[in-house]
Formats: sequence, structure tokens, C-alpha cells
Amino acid sequence: MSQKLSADLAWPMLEKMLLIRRFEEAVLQLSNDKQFVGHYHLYIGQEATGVAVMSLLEPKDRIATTHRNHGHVLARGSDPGRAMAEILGRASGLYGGRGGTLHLGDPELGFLSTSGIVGGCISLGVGGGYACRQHQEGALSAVFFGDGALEEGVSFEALNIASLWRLPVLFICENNSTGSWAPGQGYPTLVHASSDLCSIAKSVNIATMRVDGADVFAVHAAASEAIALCRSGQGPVFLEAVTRRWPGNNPLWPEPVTGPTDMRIATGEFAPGGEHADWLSHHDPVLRLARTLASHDGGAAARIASLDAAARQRIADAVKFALASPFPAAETAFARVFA
Amino acid sequence: MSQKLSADLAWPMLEKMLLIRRFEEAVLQLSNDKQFVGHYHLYIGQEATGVAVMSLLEPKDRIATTHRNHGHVLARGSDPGRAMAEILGRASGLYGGRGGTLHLGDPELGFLSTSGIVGGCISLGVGGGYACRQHQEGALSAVFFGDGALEEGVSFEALNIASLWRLPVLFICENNSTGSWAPGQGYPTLVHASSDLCSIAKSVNIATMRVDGADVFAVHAAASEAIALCRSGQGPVFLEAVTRRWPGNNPLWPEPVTGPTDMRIATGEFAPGGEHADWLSHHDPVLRLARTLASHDGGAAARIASLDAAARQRIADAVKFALASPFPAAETAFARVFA
Amino acid sequence: MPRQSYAEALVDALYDSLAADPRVSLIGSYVLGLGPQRHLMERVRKAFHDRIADPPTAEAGAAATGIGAAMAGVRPFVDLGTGSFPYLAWSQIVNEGAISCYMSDGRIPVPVTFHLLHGVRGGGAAQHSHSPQSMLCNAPGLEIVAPATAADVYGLVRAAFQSPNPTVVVSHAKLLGIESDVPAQKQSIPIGQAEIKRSGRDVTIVANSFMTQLSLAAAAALAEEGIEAEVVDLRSLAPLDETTILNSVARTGRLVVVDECPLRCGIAAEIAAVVAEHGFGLLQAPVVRVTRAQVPVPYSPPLEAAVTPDAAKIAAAAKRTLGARA
Amino acid sequence: MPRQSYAEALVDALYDSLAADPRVSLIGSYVLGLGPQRHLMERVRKAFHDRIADPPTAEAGAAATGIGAAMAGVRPFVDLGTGSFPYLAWSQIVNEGAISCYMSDGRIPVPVTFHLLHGVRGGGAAQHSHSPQSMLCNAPGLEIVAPATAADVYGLVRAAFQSPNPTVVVSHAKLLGIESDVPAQKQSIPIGQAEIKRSGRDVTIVANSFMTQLSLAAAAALAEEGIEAEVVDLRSLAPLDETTILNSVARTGRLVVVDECPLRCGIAAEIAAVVAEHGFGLLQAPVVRVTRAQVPVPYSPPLEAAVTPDAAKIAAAAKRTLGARA
Ligand SMILES: Cc1ncc(C[n+]2csc(CCOP(=O)(O)OP(=O)(O)O)c2C)c(N)n1
Ligand SMILES: Cc1ncc(C[n+]2csc(CCOP(=O)(O)OP(=O)(O)O)c2C)c(N)n1
Ligand SMILES: [Mg+2]
Ligand SMILES: [Mg+2]
Repeated sequence: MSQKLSADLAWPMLEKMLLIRRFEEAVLQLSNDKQFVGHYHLYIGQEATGVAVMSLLEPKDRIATTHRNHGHVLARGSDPGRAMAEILGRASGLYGGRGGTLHLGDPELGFLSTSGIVGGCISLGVGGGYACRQHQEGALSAVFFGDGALEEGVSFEALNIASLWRLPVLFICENNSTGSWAPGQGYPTLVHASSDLCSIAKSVNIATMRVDGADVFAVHAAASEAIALCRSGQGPVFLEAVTRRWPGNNPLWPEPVTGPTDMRIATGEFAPGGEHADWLSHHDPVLRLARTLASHDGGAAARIASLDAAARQRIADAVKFALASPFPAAETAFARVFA
Repeated sequence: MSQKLSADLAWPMLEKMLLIRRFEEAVLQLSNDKQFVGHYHLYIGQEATGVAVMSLLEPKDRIATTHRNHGHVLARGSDPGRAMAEILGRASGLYGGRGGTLHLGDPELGFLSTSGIVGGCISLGVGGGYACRQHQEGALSAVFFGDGALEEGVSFEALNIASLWRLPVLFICENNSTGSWAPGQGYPTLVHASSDLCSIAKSVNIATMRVDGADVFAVHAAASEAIALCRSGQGPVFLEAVTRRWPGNNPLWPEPVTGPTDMRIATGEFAPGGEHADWLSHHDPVLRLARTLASHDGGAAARIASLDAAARQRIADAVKFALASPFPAAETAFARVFA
Repeated sequence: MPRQSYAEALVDALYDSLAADPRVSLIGSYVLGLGPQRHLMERVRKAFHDRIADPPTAEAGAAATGIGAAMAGVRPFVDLGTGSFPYLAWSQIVNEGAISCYMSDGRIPVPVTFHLLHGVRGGGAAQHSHSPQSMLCNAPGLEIVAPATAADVYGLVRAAFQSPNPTVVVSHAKLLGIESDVPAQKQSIPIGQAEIKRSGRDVTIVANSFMTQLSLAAAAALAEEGIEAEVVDLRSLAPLDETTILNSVARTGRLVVVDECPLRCGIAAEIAAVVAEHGFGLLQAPVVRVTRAQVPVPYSPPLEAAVTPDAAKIAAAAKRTLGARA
Repeated sequence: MPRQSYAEALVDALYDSLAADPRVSLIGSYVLGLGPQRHLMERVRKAFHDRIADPPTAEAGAAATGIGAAMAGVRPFVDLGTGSFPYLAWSQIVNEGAISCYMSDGRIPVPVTFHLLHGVRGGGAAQHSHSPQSMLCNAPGLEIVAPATAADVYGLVRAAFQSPNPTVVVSHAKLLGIESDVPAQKQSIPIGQAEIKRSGRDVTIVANSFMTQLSLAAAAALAEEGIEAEVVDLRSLAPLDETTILNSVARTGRLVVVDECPLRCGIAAEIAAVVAEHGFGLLQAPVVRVTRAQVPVPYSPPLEAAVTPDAAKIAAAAKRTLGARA
């Protein structure tokens, strides 16, 4: 770890990853409690990617994300209370409750409008890169999307345009489809004849990298290299972060199959059992980072526990804030179609 | 040549290629004579590809083509008179004058509806392959399209679907964009960051081949290999036929810059001059085939001349037939929206 | 009379169509979306697995595959998913599939069937609550059906598979669980015929899809107040059954048009225009349109309700046409 | 008064917009299509080559690049080409660009401008003769303008660039070469205001784009027969200027609506519906729609003419409304 990433960077990342994990666990609970309707998508299992990449971005950079956006918004620094309020459709939400879970975003932090249309965010993100090149010296557009987005033709068009025009775009493909998936259980998220998603970007002459998305150090190292390349004006870079799909995301509707994450697994105080022991032991990025930190530092266990307690508290407060927020007034529904 | 392709096959191909060449020269003349309105696209310079591939197809096979379809329809065996009548919008046209130059086709010969929308034909052609697999033992779908079609995302989607489902589709990419092209003169037909169009097909695990599209023997050899692969159930094959764009196709509207093709160039009786001498000497597939035949056979010159005379006569008759055909009656315009 | 949910009847129609014709196949089988009824499709998947394939998330490619296959003589069904996903296949649907028969002088018909789940469904927000059928009505060459009951979705889906033309079947997400009477022997229903779902002499309410269910609820409420509303269920949006609409307006002299598409250039506008052109003399009061407001669909429940038609808004509109009695 | 062709004024508007605002750039510069005026764009290409780029043949990608860039605060213009090519970018235009401002509670406006060449142009056949604007009117969140004169295209294109909203400018291919008066100082024109291009007391003809030119020709012919037609040029299709329409019908009592989109759910339907709803008492005769027939556009000249509106058809429709005087 030391060469790759110092502890002073690792701990803040663990803090963010824990915040996201506890947020998503709370979202799942609120859905099962019927506090909001409609389909939703959790970032559990991918925290390392969003947190590592965001930790390297600058305020001037632009961000585009997808239906699986909760982690990106929190990693970038949005207020968990306003994010949760948006998911509950409340007036104090990031978008006054108009967008909901599929569309979380925060323009002050550089987010473009978040598209729930698969492939949508890649091409919008290329537009972000176009704007950066035209008006924001040295800025780049970071585009987070799933492997499934590469099934959509517009994504190919967008890769081609970004490459042709050498736009400063960092494409982050979060390939979470390497886990078990059975037909009928949910979306086929990798119905792709390609056995190498990077080869698609390569076919339009984009530089590519592939990294273990559960290893925050690996993501951080690759992303800093990619970002340097982007800022140098070389054009776009394609980074594939491969993760093992969290089992709770396999059903069409998320299920708390691994229960609330028990951080004692990381410190060895508790051994996971059952069918998901393997995922918890090897593929959970939060536990993995905590485990690494613990292995290098005797006092880590206590620090992890207190970080986790703080994260739980922040999320509890966020949920309280969101639930206490009023719904928007019906008559406001007709306003702001136009700016 | 002998190993590659016997003379008994070469002569019929020359005959077809000449027929196409004289047809296209007549179309250009009719447009300049204001016998039809609207934009159109000539197959001059690509005759070897269409003729060689079509010579290997079976009656049960399906065909999809584009705005540059005249050569494909004639190579497959459609009546030049009805094809010309369609271009002139006459009732005796292949589609009663309803389609016109962008949409020539002939369902009895296996053509799907011809799309003038770039990229349209690739995805429709994949549907042809889907139908072949479902209902036509051993049949395949041959899809002719330009390099520009690979700029459209739907083409990528279609390649992926054909590969995933191992559909019997022969993708023939007629890359005619290697010639001189200057902005403002016409469509940028290769605004592509890719420097290797085959790599796009490879990225979705499709077998690919690249061949000199001006060399009818080379196209024939590659196509027969590709077709055998397709029929064997291995799935789709991608064949890139590279040609040097005919200079008359560089302006936005075709121009007869090389004049009516003088077959004596092939037999050495006449030496081309002017700025297009290079294209005529090295990149014209019709002259190139004739030259090869002449170099192997002393009596070739006379045979070429008589084939050419016959082709000119057939086209003259086709033009006469088309010009003599009535326009469809206005009241028929409202019929057949539905079958 | 036996009863079935809309979803059960839709699945029966797919099953029977696959069983009846070997040329039929399904490109996409998540026809029932994310709702509780989705498991009903398992029966079809098992019985016809060799004729069912789920495509990549590539709506344009999937639609074109179905269209091209139909041009080549088979009869594919393409499930487009949510009502906004056809936008990704728009060129294929309106500018390839819809025009082929006409452009080929009738030589290349396109017997493909599309299906989508349209409408405001609760939490779908701006991108997953669409009703694209009004836009599709502006594309010559498409047959479009919007059933409201189990019997109708069965009959119209069977008809869609039998039709030589490209047919778009739109199912409202909120209809899937709604039960209604079905005949012992469910039958194919001709495309292009509206049905009077409730008779009444005071005002004509023209609706389609889920709006027909809301209109029937509104009519029941109006009846309590002594107002007899006639509910004309279009069932088919293209071709449009102008006769049934005009005959009803001839009886009532008043017209409320209900549709969930946004107001401008929507189906409600078309119905109002047909009557303003061909039934002008029949009208005793202004036409009233009840549609989705001309705004994107918001996520928050109270906002979503505010922009969407409901039975109360329909009943109020009917009363307005009566209040305006000259 | 000086005169200019529509194409010259459009090019002037692009030039002046680029000169006025460094945030403006062009994605696609073949704005004038394949016609003889296309060389007029050279002047713009030369002066602003660093802010002009021609994208690949990838309409969805190009449109989304413009939309995303606009979300990030610049002001791109995206030329979509022929009227049917936006269908390849439909999801981007109607379900990304159009909804962002509303869905973000006003926090992410999308100041992008789209342009396309619409309409039956002679030999375009079924795939290259489209007028997509009626479908676009059904998508909340878009501003849509359809100018008919040099002064209007200049003013509305300038306004489109200045607008914080996604604006679609549709130019009819047949308008490019048509000359009309322009003020010495061409001005920006507010989006959403119709203009009475000719006054008359007998019948109101509502039109837009090239149909306005045909309607003016029809009005001139009618005048010879003593019929005074008022021609209302919508200029903007969204937002729609209902007031100007209703005020004109209040004066004439008769309405002909002319539009080149296909009949069903078209702009003509919307205008007819607006009047049937809000101007019912003003009408003395049935509304008449003159639109493209509900068929794909055929290639052959006599067939093309048969399915397309012209001055004679418009004049005949106006007489029908008068013949039907109650
Ligand atoms: C155009 C479109 N088609 C289909 C869907 C339905 N859908 C929602 S999420 C999803 C899977 C996306 O997979 P991926 O991009 O890998 O993201 P993941 O959910 O795996 O993070 C699909 C198909 C959609 N939202 N948009
Ligand atoms: C969707 C779409 N966009 C743009 C066009 C305009 N267009 C017609 S031909 C052409 C160039 C196509 O290039 P290519 O596919 O290489 O075919 P080629 O003309 O070179 O044979 C373009 C862009 C179109 N017909 N369809
Ligand atoms: Mg995935
Ligand atoms: Mg080309």
C-alpha cells in the first residue's frame, strides 16, 4: 500500500466509502418501508471506484452519471440529507423532489443532468468535455457508466466523437457484470458479444486501462494516470473498473442479502458465513480497504469502528432530515419547464 | 489469375461490371438533363465488389443495401429498364416510381427495403439474417454499406446482435473513402477516429477480412471464403472492400469528370491523360479486370469491345423504355400505406 | 363470465400467437416490466425458449432486427420496454418499418409487432413515464392499439400478429394488474374499431388505454349526480374509428377527450380536430381536453398527481361541457 | 426595403450569433443542405473555423454532445441535417435536452439550438421529406420555431441562441431561395409570437414555415375573387400564440389550418383543438385542415404533388369554409 497510496489518503477514502455504504443500506430500508415508490439502484460493491476517482477530480471538472448515481453524488460531496430527501421526493431534495433516485445530481459540484437512459450519460458527458475544452482551461469531464451502456449505439458514437476531437473526457466503465446473473432475475447487464470492453474504445483509438474495481488503491493509481493524460490534452481515456456484482443487486429489486455491513469482518473480529461469505471476504471494497488498513496498523480496528459510527450517525440524521421535509406543493408542478 | 478465378467466371463478371458502368453513366446524363430531381449516388469505382459478391450468392439469400444501390440491384439481376424507370419516377419502375434512386430494390431477388438512412441497412440486414436462421436452411443475409455507416451507433448495435446470436450475415463494408476528399466538397464520408474499421467488428468478436475492392479476383476469393464461413453457422463475417473513390463522386453532386469510360484504355489502344489518369490506370475496377483479361488473351480486345457494345445497347434500350414509361396516376398516391 | 388481469390476457395472447404460427418469435421477453405480474411470462419462456431471445440494451438494433426479419417474411414481436425506449429506435420504427410497404408499392410489407409499457406509473419521473403513441400517430404506416381491458389486449395482440403491417401495442403500466371480464373463448379483435364501453346521452367521453378505466370511474361518479356519460374507448389509435366518435357526439352534443399524452399535438387534439371538422354541427358546447399537462413528469408523488389525468378531473370536465349548455 | 433570401438571412444570423457570443459554436455546418445556396456558409466557416466542427454521421452523439455542452454552460448549435435525421437523436432531444431544466428544478437549463431542413423538397421520397415538428410539439420543454421569411429566420435564430432553453429551428428546404423584405437593421424576434402576414375579414388561414408562403399565394388568388383571407403565420410552434389565433377567428368566424406535417396529431390538429376548446363560440363554420396526406412521401413527382399542400388546395379549403356559412 505505502508506495501506492499513503494512509493519510486511505482513511478519508474509507470514510467516504462507509458513508456511501450506510446511505445505500438506508435507502434499501426506506424502499422496503414504502417510503418511496419506483425502481432504484444501489452502489454497494462499487464504492472504491467512485470514491477513488472523485478524490482526484478538481472543482472545475464536470461529471456525468447514471441510474446508479447515489455513490457518485456522495463521493463528490453532496449533502446526504438533501440526497435522501430527493429520493423521498421531498421539497428539500437536491432537485426539489422532481428527479428522484434515478436522477440525483448537484450542478454546483459539476454534475450534468443525470440520465436514467442507458447510454445517455456517456454522450452527455462527451458534451461536458466539449464545454471544458472550449471554456475551462485544463478541466475534464468524468463520465461514470455501467458495462451495459456499451450495448447502446450512442455510446459508440460518443466515444468516436470524443476521440476525433481529442476531448478531455475520462470514461469510467463500472463493469459490475462479472458476478452471477441468471435470466429472469433481473436485467441482463452484459448481453454483449465483446469479451473485452476496452477493445471497443481501442477500435476508435482511445487509450484504455483495466483495473480491479474493488481495490481502491488500484483504482486511485490508474485514475491519476488517466486524469493526467486527459489534462495533458491527449484526448479521452477509457478506464474499466471491474467489480463482482453485490449479490443484493442480482434480484430485479435490491435485497439486503448480506445484511447491514459488519465492519468487524475487516478486523477479523467476526467471520462471515453463508452463501455470500465469499463476496464479503474478497469482493466487498469497503471491507477490503478496511482489512488492508487494519493489517498495517494495530489501532485501526478502533478507528474503523469510530468512522463507521460517525457514518451511521450522519446517515441517521440524513434520513431524519429527509423524512421531516415536506413534499413540494402541487401547484409548483407546472413551473420551470423553461428557464 | 488462373488459380484465383477462371476466365469463364471472369468474363461474365466483366459483362455485369460494364452493364453497371454504362447504367451509371446514363443516370448521370439523365440527371444533368433534368430528367429526374433529387440527390443520387453512383456505383462507379465499386463495381468489382457488388459483382463478385453477388456472383457467389444463392437465390434464397437476402440482400440489404444503401443509397448507393444501383450496382447491387443490377449485379443481382434486376431489369435495367425497370431500375432506370424507378429512378425517373415512372409507373413501370421497380417500385412504381415511389422509391426512386435512393431506394432501388427487388424483393423477388431477395432485397429487403433499401434504406437511404446511413446505418439503416446494416441493422435491417441483421434482421434478414435473423429470418434466414429461423426459416431458410443455409441462407444468409448479405449487407452492403459504406464506411460512413460505421459512424452510426445502430450499426454497432447490429454487429453486436449478429455476433451474439451467431446470425448468418455477411457484412460488406465498401470503404470508398480512401480517395481525396476536401471539406465543403461533399459528405465527410470517413469522419472516424478509427484507423481500422475491421477492429470495430473485431471488438464484438466478428471474424473480419480486408480486401482490395478494385480487384474483382481478390473480392471473389475473400467473399467465397466468408460466405462458406457464414453458411457453416459460425455466425457473421465482416468483409472490408477498400476502393479509391471515383473522382466524379467527390463533388457533392456527381460530375462526369472522367468522361464515358473508354475501354481502349484497358487494351492499351488509348492512354488516359489529365488529372484523373492515375485513377483510370490503377483504381478503375472495370478497366483493371479488362486489362487482366487482355494480358492473358490476345483476342480479348475484340471480345471486350463487343461486350461493351452490348452493354451500351442494353442501357440505351433501358433508357428508352424508362423515358417512354408513363408517370403513375396522381390518385394512386393514397393507396398501399398498409398491406 | 370469467375474469382475468390485463397481464394474464396479454401473456395468453403471446402464448397463443406463438403456438398458432411458427413464424412468430419474441425479441425481448420482459413484456410485463418490473411489476409483480412479471413472473407470468415464465410460462411462455419455458414453452417457446427456442423462439425467444433477449437482445442487448440496444433498442434501435433490436427494433431493426425485427423490422428486417419481418421484411424477410417472418413475424417477430419486439418488446421495446418502457414507453420512452422507442425513442432510441425512432428512426427504425417511423422511417424504416412504417414506410416500407408504401415505398415498395406494396411489395415489402412489414408484419412486425412492437410492445411497450407507457404512462405515468408512480416514481417513473421524467424519463420513464412516457406515452409515445401521439407522436407515433403522426407517422403514416403504423397501426397503433391502446387496449384498456383483458379481452381487448388479448384480441388486439392476436390481431397485431395476424396483421401484415407494423403494429405498435401500447400497454399502460397501471393496467397490468387490473381485472376485467373475458369471454370463455377469447377472440381476435379487428384493429381500427372503437367500442362504447358505457352508454349515456348527456356527454361523450373519448378515451383509450388506462384513461378508459378512469373515464368509466368518472362516468359512474357522474351517474350518481344524474349525468349520463357515454364512454367511447378508441382501442385503436391508428387507424382511427371516426364514425363511432361522430355518432356518439351526434347523440350527446358534448365531447370530453381524455388522453395521457402531453396536450400539444396529442391524440386529444386529433379527436377534437376530427369533430371540429366533421362534427361541427353536432356540438352544443366547446370540446374539453383532459390530458397530461404540457410538462415533463415529476418524480414527487403530489407533483406527479398534479400533472396527470384522474377520474375527478374527467368528471369536472364533463360537467363543464354541460354547464356551457347554450 | 432591402431584400434577402431566407438562406442569406439564416447565414447572417449564424454569423452574428458567433460574433456576439464566444460561448457559441457550431456542431455541423451543412446548414443549407445540398442546394445552390450552400456555398453561403463558406463565409461563416472561414471567419469562425475554430468554433465550427463537422461531426461524424452520428446524429445521436452529435445532439447529445451539444446538449451536454449546453448543460455545462456553453451555447452550441447542432445542425441535424435533413428533417428525418433527428429521429436518430430522438431520445437525446426529447428525453434529455427537453427535460433537464424541469427535472433539475430549474438548476440545469439547456441553451442548445438545433436546426434541420424539413419538408417535401422534390425527390426526397419517403425517408428525406419529413417535417418532425408536430412530434416535437408533443415533447414538453422544447421551444420550436418555423420561420417563413428572411426577417423571421434571422430574428428567431438570434433569439434561439439567446434563449436559455433548447430550441429547435426548422427551415423548409423550399424556403432557402425565397427572397423577402428585411429591415435595414435585422432584429432578434421574441419566441412565441405569431404574426398576421396579411389581414382579411372573411376567413383565417393559420400556417407556418413554407406553408405561410403558400397561404399568402392562396390569399392573393382568393382576393381576386373578392374573398379577403387573413394569414396568421405562427412563426413559433412552441410556445404557441393562442391569443393571436383566437383574435383572428373572432374577426373572421372561419378557420383553415395549413401545415405540412401528416394529418394525425399534427400542428393543424392542435390549432383546430385550441379553437374548438377556447373559440367554439367564434366559429361560424367547420374548421378545415390542409395538411400532408397521412401517407409516406412518394418519390414520383405527380404522386409527391398529390400528397402535399399547395396554394390551390388552400384556396379551395377557404372557399369550403365560406360555402358552409350557416
Ligand atoms: C435505453 C434504456 N434501455 C433499457 C433501460 C432499462 N435498464 C435500466 S438499468 C439497466 C441495466 C444497465 O446495466 P449497466 O449499464 O451495466 O448498469 P448497472 O445497472 O449494471 O450498474 C437497464 C437495461 C434503460 N434505463 N434505458
Ligand atoms: C442518418 C443519416 N445521416 C446523414 C445522411 C446524409 N448522407 C447521405 S450519404 C452520406 C455519406 C455516407 O457515406 P458512406 O456510408 O461511406 O457511403 P458512400 O456514400 O461513401 O458510399 C451521408 C452522410 C443520411 N442519409 N442519413
Ligand atoms: Mg452493469
Ligand atoms: Mg464511403
